[in-house]
Amino acid sequence: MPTPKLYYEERTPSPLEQVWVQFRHNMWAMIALHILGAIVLFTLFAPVLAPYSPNTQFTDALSMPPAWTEEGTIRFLLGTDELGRDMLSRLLYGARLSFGLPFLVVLAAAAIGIPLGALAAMSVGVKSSTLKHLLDVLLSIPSLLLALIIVAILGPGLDNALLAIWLVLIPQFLHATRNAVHDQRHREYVIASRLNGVSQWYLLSVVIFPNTVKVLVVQLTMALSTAILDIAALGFLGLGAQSPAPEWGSMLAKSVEVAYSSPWVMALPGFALFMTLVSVNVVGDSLKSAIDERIKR
Amino acid sequence: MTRYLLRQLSLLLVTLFLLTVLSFSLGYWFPGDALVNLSGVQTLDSALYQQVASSRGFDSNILVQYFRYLSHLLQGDWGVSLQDGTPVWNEVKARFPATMELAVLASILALMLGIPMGIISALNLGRWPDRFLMGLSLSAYSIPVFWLAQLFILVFAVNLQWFPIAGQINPLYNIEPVTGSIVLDLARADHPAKSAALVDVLRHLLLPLLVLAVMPATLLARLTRAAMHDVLRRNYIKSARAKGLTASQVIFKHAVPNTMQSVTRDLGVIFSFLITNTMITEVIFSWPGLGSWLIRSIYERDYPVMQAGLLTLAALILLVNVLLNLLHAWRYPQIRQELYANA
Amino acid sequence: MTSLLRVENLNKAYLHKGRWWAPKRIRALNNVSFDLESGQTLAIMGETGSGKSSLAKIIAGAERPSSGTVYLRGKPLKAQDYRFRCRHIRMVFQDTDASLNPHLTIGRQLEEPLLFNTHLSSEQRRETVSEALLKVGLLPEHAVFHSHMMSTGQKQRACIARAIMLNPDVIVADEALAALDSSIRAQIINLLLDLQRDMKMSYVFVSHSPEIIRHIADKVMIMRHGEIVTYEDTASVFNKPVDGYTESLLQQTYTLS
Amino acid sequence: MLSEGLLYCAEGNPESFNPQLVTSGTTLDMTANLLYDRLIEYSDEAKEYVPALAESWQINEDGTEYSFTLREGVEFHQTRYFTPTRPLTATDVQFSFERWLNTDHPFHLISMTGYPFFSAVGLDRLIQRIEVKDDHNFTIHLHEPDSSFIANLATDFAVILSAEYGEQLIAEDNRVALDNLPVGTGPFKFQHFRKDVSLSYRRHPDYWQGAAKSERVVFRIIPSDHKRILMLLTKDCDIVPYPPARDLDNLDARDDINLYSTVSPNTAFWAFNTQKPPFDDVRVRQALIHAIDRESIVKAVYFGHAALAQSILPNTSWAHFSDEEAYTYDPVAARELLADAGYPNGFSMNIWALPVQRAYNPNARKMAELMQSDLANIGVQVNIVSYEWSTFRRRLADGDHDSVLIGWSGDNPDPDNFFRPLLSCAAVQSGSNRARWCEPRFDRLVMSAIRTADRDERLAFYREAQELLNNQVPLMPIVHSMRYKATQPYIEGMHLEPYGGTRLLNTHKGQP
Repeated sequence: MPTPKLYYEERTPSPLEQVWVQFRHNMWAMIALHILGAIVLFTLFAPVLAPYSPNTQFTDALSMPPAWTEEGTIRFLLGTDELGRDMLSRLLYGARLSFGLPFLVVLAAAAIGIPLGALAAMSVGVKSSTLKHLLDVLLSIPSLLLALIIVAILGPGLDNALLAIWLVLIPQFLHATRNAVHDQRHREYVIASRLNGVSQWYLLSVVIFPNTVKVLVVQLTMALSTAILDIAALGFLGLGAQSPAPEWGSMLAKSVEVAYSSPWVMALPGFALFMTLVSVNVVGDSLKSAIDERIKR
Repeated sequence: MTRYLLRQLSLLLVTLFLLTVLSFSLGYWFPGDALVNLSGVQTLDSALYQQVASSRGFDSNILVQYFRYLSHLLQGDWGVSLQDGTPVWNEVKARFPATMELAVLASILALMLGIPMGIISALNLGRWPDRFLMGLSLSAYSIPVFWLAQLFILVFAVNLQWFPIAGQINPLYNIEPVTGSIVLDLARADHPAKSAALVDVLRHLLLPLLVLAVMPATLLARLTRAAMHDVLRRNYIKSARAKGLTASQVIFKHAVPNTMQSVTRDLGVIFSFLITNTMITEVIFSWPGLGSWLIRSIYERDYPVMQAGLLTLAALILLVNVLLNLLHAWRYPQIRQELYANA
Repeated sequence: MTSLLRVENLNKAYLHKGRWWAPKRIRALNNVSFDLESGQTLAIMGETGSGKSSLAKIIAGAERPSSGTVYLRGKPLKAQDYRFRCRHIRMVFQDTDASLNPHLTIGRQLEEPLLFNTHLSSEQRRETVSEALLKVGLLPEHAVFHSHMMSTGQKQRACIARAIMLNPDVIVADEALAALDSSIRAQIINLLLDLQRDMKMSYVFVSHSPEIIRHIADKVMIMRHGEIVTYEDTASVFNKPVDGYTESLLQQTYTLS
Repeated sequence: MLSEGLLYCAEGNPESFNPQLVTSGTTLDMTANLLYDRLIEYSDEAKEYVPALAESWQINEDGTEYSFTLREGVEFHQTRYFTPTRPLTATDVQFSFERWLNTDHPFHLISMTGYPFFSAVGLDRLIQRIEVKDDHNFTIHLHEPDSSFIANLATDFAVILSAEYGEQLIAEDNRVALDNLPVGTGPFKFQHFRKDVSLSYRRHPDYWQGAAKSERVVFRIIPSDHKRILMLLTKDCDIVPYPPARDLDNLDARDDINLYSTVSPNTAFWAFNTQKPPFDDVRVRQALIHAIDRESIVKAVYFGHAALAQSILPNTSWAHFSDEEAYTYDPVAARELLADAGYPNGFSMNIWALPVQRAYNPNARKMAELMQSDLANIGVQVNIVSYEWSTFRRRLADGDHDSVLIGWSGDNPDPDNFFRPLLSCAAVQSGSNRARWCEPRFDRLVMSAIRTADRDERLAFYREAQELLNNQVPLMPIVHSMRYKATQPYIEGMHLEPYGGTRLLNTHKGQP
């Protein structure tokens, strides 16, 4: 009997594949994933997909309702706002500001926070419980309030809002990573690897890191939904994206004044924001339970 | 317990101290003159400027300045608003109760909605009530509060005309603002149409409270569900069942109290979320609280007001977190032990 | 003549950080010294908290002593020098699940010591891993398995394979058999004895079970409150226990679940 | 209880309770005609100046001495902080005028803002002294004749305060209270004010024209116009001033809402800060103006409820002179002018957009956004700025802006009201000259115009002044619009005046 055959028969999927198998079985998770994929597409290809530029004002078509209503026209599929700008184009471009930028901010924060957190966990340093508790307490201040402080210092604007969210997320990543790594550090398998004489870098990157993935996935999706929500909230409060940027939160703020006469101008950006948040949250949630499920088996 | 209490209190003091350091530093980080940012006094009169500068220690080093700042803070001198020159502390006093009124009532509402939802979910794990409630909670959790508020206003206030959309009460009731919290003001007012006024207050409160309660209620429902699920698998529940207790006895005497234990631990985080949303809700419903005041002050670069708003809200959150820790430790002593051991 | 393993004046104290102002010192080991010859099997017994686990971990390098030195063939071992130590002293843990990394294949975990302590090519490393797996009664294919796909016995075999990768002189096993059911335990014991015969290794066994100790140990060390109560040949310990404490330990019969 | 009061939803906080200190229509609406009276008033029905606190007046032949006789038995407000012991006398008038005229007056310096209207129209330099003859007779002496003097006395700014209250405050060493805790002779007296929430007035029972029909008036402070309209629909507001233009047609069509309108001599304009480069270059200003499509602004912001302006002076004024050339939409010319001025690639600037809604500009932010995209076409990048109203005005007076979208509502029908307060050199000092434009030739023209009472002569001067403006374009006039108020159907006795602030003397709730 040739051994390769046996090898393949007995082969079972890697952890990643198993998570994917688990994930795929969850219908809602798959729907959310597809929506998220669509939003990513919008973000990447907004200029190709959008029929018009987000800021072109069609003065002959102010406050046009969406195409499926009686007064609507196929020229503006989702209608226009009170300045005659195409809603569809604004929403598509808005995905870049309301989803793309928060996504990049989260990545940037993770890129700083995770290594620092790992470093903090691996170094002996100050391990005082007081300091840890202090950090816990300070981190209980909500991210939006911290972002408000930073925007207060830097002044309103989308760039400052992004910077603020970035600064707010870094300690969260740091904290989550530090705790996760710290949690693993004294596990027996880590000691076993240490006794194998491996290097610190190998210990951290190959031995410990894969075991913190679940915590990091949870942290990443939470950070993403926080970033999306906070940037939209800052936009809504007039402290984030400034006009005429088609950022969903600031579009929502503007739409408030015409909510009664042209409700779609309010409904659409809110709905876009809602769908984005739901799909991020559902994907994050399902990913977490898929990982849980894999470990249970 | 005393030791734990002292420990938590010292932690609170240290954190508050850090907060005042931060608040003081903001005076320097904000653009412009630190003295003006901290005191709100803007004058071309150099004698007056000198007077303010020396009272705030600006003729000395930064440490002296900080301690002067702290002593001004403790004496209730929080500077004056750059906008209208009114003392910031007076405004804090009037606005804090209004914010607390919203936050406290919304917390109660959230607890009343979220916990039963979580329990029902956990008892029907995997069946339709669970799936329905969890689906509801996941989507409710993802609705941006500012959108939800607008939708509610559009539906319940404008179209159905059930509720008003702004303010605390119809001002024609002429309730004199004393505390700033309309419920308290009404309670202490000697008013000819008190019950009508109370109804009016409740109508004004309902929409902002609902909007505010949605997010914490859904979070609570999820937490309760997870905790209850965990508790129901424990041995003592099995043994309670084995002892022949009825299902409801098992649930209400054993499962629920133990569920609440782990839920209490996370209330602090939920409260933090709630405060964030309160700020936004206050803006939308023209509620005269700290949040709307803070947000406008950022827009207007009113630095003394910003410092006051941030300091108050952050201190409130810290205080609530510490209080919840204490409550948790007091109600569930074994946790205290655990904390000792791990610390 | 220097003995293979020499332990001199080992002390270990933990700081119990329960209190804020006054951490409590707990002494786990108190001036422990002994020698172990090549090819011998030493069993360490004692009640919970007697310091036997601490001693085992310090010998293996998983913990640092507060003071005192471990010598290998007369050469002092530095606490942080895992590279040198792991070529001579290896450890097998009690909890096979906890000591295997759930995210790495068995092969990669077995490869670790080779990767950092030898200059073998990847081909040679794979070869060595396969040999080790065969030695402990597993198949080379198990190298691509993750730990959750294996039975407890297989996992323990994998742990042993990891311990023998570098042909060590001493293997420290901390309650390595306690979690196994009786039939598997017997298999593992036989495996260990076979390996000892083939590879001329010494064992340091921490165990509760008098039966096993009687079966495999050359010498028995009884510990209490961080100190050595008895250190003698197995036969003499079992035949005439010196005190009541030893006697009570030896009379424990393990009920196996 | 609710039926005796009026809910007036105001668009912003009052900056002060003394109209002498302000020029903002929001504050005037909430204070001038409710808390106070003037010596004389302008009657739109009679189209002439009529007696108010002054029963009668005479002017000497030189036009430099105005002698007034005061009405008797005019009572001041009795409030929790002041109890008057005597009715209005000439000393009160003297006190009220000297407060802003006389720099040594004990109350002159308590105002941080100065007296912008009076200094802008030069009244502080015009009045020589006030001579009290007896309790009810006094004479105002002028340095030189001024044809707009009576018109200025009839404005909302020239209110009469209580000298007795002033004495009490000096005794209490609490002089600032004069402007914060007001005492006047008007139909309503001050009760309490909570910033951002509400301002309550109660009826002044001894009002000389007879007590007001409503027991109480409460102003709710609701800065956003859509919220005010929604609150009108949900019956949380009885009276809503300045309904947004986009809702006018809709409100007019509804049976359950009354919409009132009046011509309001006003102009919305876009003023450049001519003291800041590059706006000191007339070519840049012209370029920016030619880049703006004002027609589409009328459509999108006013929904057609406004007339395109060709001069700063409203088209209803007898001195109006229009020049369509100066403000045409011509992006090509704009780009050429810009290149000419040395900015072929444009530059970036800010537009300050009025944060509150006024009759002349219901939505300055939206207007700014439209202009933002027009200006982007000629390469000018625009950043839109707006602050809360009182901050906005303070910073504007400091000259922090590059350009501002604001406007002016006539306080009286005299054309001078649109020239000196807005564009004279004196108005640069007082802060009401938003363009910070000081042109001696212009000042000479408008000064000559007020020194004569002959209408034809004045017309010639004003025409020349407007030509100068159209040539130098320190500001771009945008529209003249109507003034609207929307009320619940059961509100009776509403009357909108073309000039000045809100009057609520006869307004009350009828049967719903």
